[in-house]
Amino acid sequence: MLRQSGRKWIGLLPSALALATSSPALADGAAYPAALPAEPMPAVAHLPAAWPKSWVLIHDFNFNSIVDGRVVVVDTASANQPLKGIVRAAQFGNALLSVKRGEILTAETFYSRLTRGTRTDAITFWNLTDLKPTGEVVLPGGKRQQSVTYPQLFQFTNDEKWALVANFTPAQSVSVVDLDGRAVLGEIDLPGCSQIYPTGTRGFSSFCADGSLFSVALDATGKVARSGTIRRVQDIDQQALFSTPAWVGRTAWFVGQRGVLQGFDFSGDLAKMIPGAFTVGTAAGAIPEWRPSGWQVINADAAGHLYVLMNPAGKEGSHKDGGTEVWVFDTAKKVRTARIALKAQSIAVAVTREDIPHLVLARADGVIDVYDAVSGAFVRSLGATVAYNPVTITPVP
Amino acid sequence: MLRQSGRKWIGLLPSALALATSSPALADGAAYPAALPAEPMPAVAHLPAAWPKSWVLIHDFNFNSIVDGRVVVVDTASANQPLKGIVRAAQFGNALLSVKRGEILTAETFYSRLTRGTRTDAITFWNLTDLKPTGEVVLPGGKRQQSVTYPQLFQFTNDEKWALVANFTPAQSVSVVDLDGRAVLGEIDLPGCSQIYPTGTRGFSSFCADGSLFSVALDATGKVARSGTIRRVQDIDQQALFSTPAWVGRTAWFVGQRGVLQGFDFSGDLAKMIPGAFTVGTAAGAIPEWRPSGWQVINADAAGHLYVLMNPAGKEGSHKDGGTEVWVFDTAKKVRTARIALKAQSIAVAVTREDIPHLVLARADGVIDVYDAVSGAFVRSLGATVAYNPVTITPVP
Amino acid sequence: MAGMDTFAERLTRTIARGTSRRSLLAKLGLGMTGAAAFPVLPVARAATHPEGPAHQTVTSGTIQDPGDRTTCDYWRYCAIDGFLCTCCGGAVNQCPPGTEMSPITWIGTCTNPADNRAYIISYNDCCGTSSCGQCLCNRNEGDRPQVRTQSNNDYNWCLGTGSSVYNCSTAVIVGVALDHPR
Amino acid sequence: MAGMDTFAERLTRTIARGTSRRSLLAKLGLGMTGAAAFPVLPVARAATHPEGPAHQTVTSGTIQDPGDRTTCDYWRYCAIDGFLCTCCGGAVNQCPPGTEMSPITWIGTCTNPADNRAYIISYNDCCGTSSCGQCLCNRNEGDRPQVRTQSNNDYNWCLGTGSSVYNCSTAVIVGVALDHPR
Repeated sequence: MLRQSGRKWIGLLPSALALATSSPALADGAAYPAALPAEPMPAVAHLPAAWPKSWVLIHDFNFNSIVDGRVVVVDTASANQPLKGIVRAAQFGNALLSVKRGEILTAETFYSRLTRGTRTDAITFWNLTDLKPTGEVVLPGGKRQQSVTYPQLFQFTNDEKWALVANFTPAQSVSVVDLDGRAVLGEIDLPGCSQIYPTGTRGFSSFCADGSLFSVALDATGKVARSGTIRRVQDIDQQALFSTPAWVGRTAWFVGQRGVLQGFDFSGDLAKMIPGAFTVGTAAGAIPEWRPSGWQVINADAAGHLYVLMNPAGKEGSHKDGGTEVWVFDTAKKVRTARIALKAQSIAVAVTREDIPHLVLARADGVIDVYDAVSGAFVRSLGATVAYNPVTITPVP
Repeated sequence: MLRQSGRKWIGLLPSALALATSSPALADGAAYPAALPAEPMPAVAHLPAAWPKSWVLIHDFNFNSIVDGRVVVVDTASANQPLKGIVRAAQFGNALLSVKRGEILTAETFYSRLTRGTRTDAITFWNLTDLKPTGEVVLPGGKRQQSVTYPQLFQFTNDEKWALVANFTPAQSVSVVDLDGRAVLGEIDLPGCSQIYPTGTRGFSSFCADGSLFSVALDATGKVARSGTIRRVQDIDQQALFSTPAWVGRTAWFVGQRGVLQGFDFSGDLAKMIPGAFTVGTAAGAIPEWRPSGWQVINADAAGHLYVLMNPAGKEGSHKDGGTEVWVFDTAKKVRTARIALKAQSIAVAVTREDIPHLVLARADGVIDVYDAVSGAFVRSLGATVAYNPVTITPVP
Repeated sequence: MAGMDTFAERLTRTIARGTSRRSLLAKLGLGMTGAAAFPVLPVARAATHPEGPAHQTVTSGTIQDPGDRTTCDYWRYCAIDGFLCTCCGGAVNQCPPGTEMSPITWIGTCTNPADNRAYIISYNDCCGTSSCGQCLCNRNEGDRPQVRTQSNNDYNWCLGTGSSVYNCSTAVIVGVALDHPR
Repeated sequence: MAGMDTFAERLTRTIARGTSRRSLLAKLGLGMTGAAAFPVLPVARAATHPEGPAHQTVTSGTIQDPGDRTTCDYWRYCAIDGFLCTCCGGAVNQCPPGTEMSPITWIGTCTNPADNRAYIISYNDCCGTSSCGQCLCNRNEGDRPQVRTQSNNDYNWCLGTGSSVYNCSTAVIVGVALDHPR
């Protein structure tokens, strides 16, 4: 019924074979006497052992398939090939970058049938040079906290030999994990307190619902050696501190929803509040007022300047909308030193550790923009080419 | 340092409690003397035992997270709430709808760590009324064929008591599964042949790479009872048949890449070619010519008319671009009876079994459009509100 | 006050429903904790599919509950964060088929513009099916950082359910906080 | 002919690399089978993120291999189907870090507009990491239905790899089919 060629096809593309057996001729005269060479395979790109300072990790929350969250390795200096690789961060996963360990760690949740079945929480270790997994530690109890990405749900302590994992069932606790021993050492109950700020040699602090800050020092086996509380470190009703701070060494600078800037010293066994809070101040052009706004709303450069995403339409409920300017602060002089106008509303800010530092901004539309951190000049846009929903940015230290 | 309210917050939202203890008054005079009533919970929507004929299953391939593919239940008669529910179809999954069984079946692949680890292939059973899983059959060997969604990779036979699953490693075979017994009966080797067309009482046919059609009749234990081959049923070079046909009872109508229409009778133990192929014909307005194009490119209504997606820029390589018109054919008279102009290039076409049948078109931009199948008049658009990447459409039979 | 009675009554019933949850709450010393859904960010108000037409209107059918339940501006959504179940096979107060409604959740207070009452809204998540992907919405009136558990909408509240996989969020009236808040 | 020799030599080496694959091929009676990647559909040529600027140009640096490797129009992509590895941390002929290149794949024939030669292109998939999501591209010159296995690009060719999860597709030159096909 149908036309039938009758030709046997075995092996290669018949058309290629047919062509190959006809008489070849030089292409376009003598312009290209030699053909392009065959290329080696298999071939998989590797990353440098020491990642350039222009590189950052960007967390891609992937709203449309949260089970398939990921972290992407991005070269902010590359306008045309910024995406260097993808590491899995499944189901509200968290990630840590350790140059010292030469690896990325992810804390994730899996179900045996994607959305149902047996739940497994685990930490996975990924090599920085090939982004391949080298092992895992299973976290018992199915209690790992799942939230929109907060860095403080998965943190190092004990000189990056241990990791701390936040749990929420909604009972709150922190699991202590020996990374090299691939073992869970124990669990610290944390009723009424949330998130993890590494503190001292071996320990952490957490903010509590009564406005206090609770610190725990751990012994060599991961048990509580000492603890302490500072009362009234924040007014959650009127001036709640954004959870994610800007780190300057072991000092963390927090910004409040109405613009207070407050430092905490986490270098000792127990956290200390740094005297001399100040505010982001005011400026013209706001309706009704400038307030910090975004997801990763504050960050710091190597010199300790603070960069805060600011929104001119500040009001109750505006604190996650994102900012149209970055304001820069000198924490020693307690003054604003610059205002940087952004090309578009942005929700996360970070500063690279390059010799000439750059601001990296994640926009609500997924675009990543790069600015000169000193002059504030726009440098380049990476486009929306690295992540579906970029929410946090971690520069190579 | 910070302002501190000092107020204890225990339990409910403090603001709500504070408000609730103040003196209430009638709202806006007597306009609304009673408040809106409290609503029951927990509350989960159920679906009718008999799904309306305006409903279809749409396969969402979810390119951006293929591991998280799904099938969506869609009411094409609802302009504002067409999405009725979502069923998992993970990692190049396939789905089957059975009104007789009262369930959807999915054939899927899972990894123990989402993207890595131990692979499990399984068939899962989902109730039509609550879309909850009732069980599964694990498919051994990790060989389930993964492709962009083709209905012919997962099919019923034996009066919907068995399912057939295509395997590809790239060795080709078909697994025979007893659905009620929740057991794999066996595996039929299928070297050089692909996809599954249910045939006779208990069996299937497949097209083979030499242009033939191979049929297998199975015995009551799932073993080969009888087989046969029809040679030269298609010219794969010049007039390859699109894999997915339009079913009219046990007759399947295929369209070729250059427009031939060829029927096969799959009602007997061995398939038969139906004499009298004809073509979609030609029409003005094409550069260079009209050809069938799309993903689910041909379908049929209850009366047996064929609907073919046609592209006016037909040429080698254009066969998946989608169509701008639907051409309608009467297979008895072998004539084109209508041309329906579409609002937008569409890649999948289906026809509902409503008293007044509707054409359902999936567009490349994810929008679902609905037309009157008889008049060709545009009826409504559902917008891009049901799936990320709709690729196939299955009407309620 | 009738509204408040209803709310208190429902709260009691809600807590009574889950034994394991009750013990958790006892441990926390809280009557009701947590957060509705999660997501965030200004993308929330953008269409997930910018190429296609937006969702068409879904209303209550009563003028005392005004507004389009497929849009982020609907009054009950004043503190929601996630995909709106109205667009996902459920309703403003119902989970889609195949999902399980989270037994406990975050409670917000939103003012109904029609009757000017402040209602207690429970933002129960629907769990066990992957991201709905339709009508992402985030509003943060009264939202506070995670330290105040019951006032933060970044948590995945698919807890106490068979699966913690998040599908969409509801906005259920559980009572009246105040008959005339303004 | 030199090009054809190279291709034949590579083909032999490629087949020799994998024992299990070899036995599969023997079973099939085929020298090399399969399909590059998969995806499909006209969305392929649309930006995955319509809101943002498109990818910026990536070129070979040699005028004998012209075109932007981040666009679907690049000459080597005449029969590709999937996310372009050039946009995913890899290159036109390299998989991204963390993935594994599929050991066997579909071979297409594309004409280089600069030197007017028809090259044999191997569309090896990169596997073990989820969908890259960047630069989705589908072209179907020479594509045939799945019945002709080695001429169909709808298969997921992440076979013989540790994981069948698909990330992106390469387009590797393995030889010359014809020096002057026109």
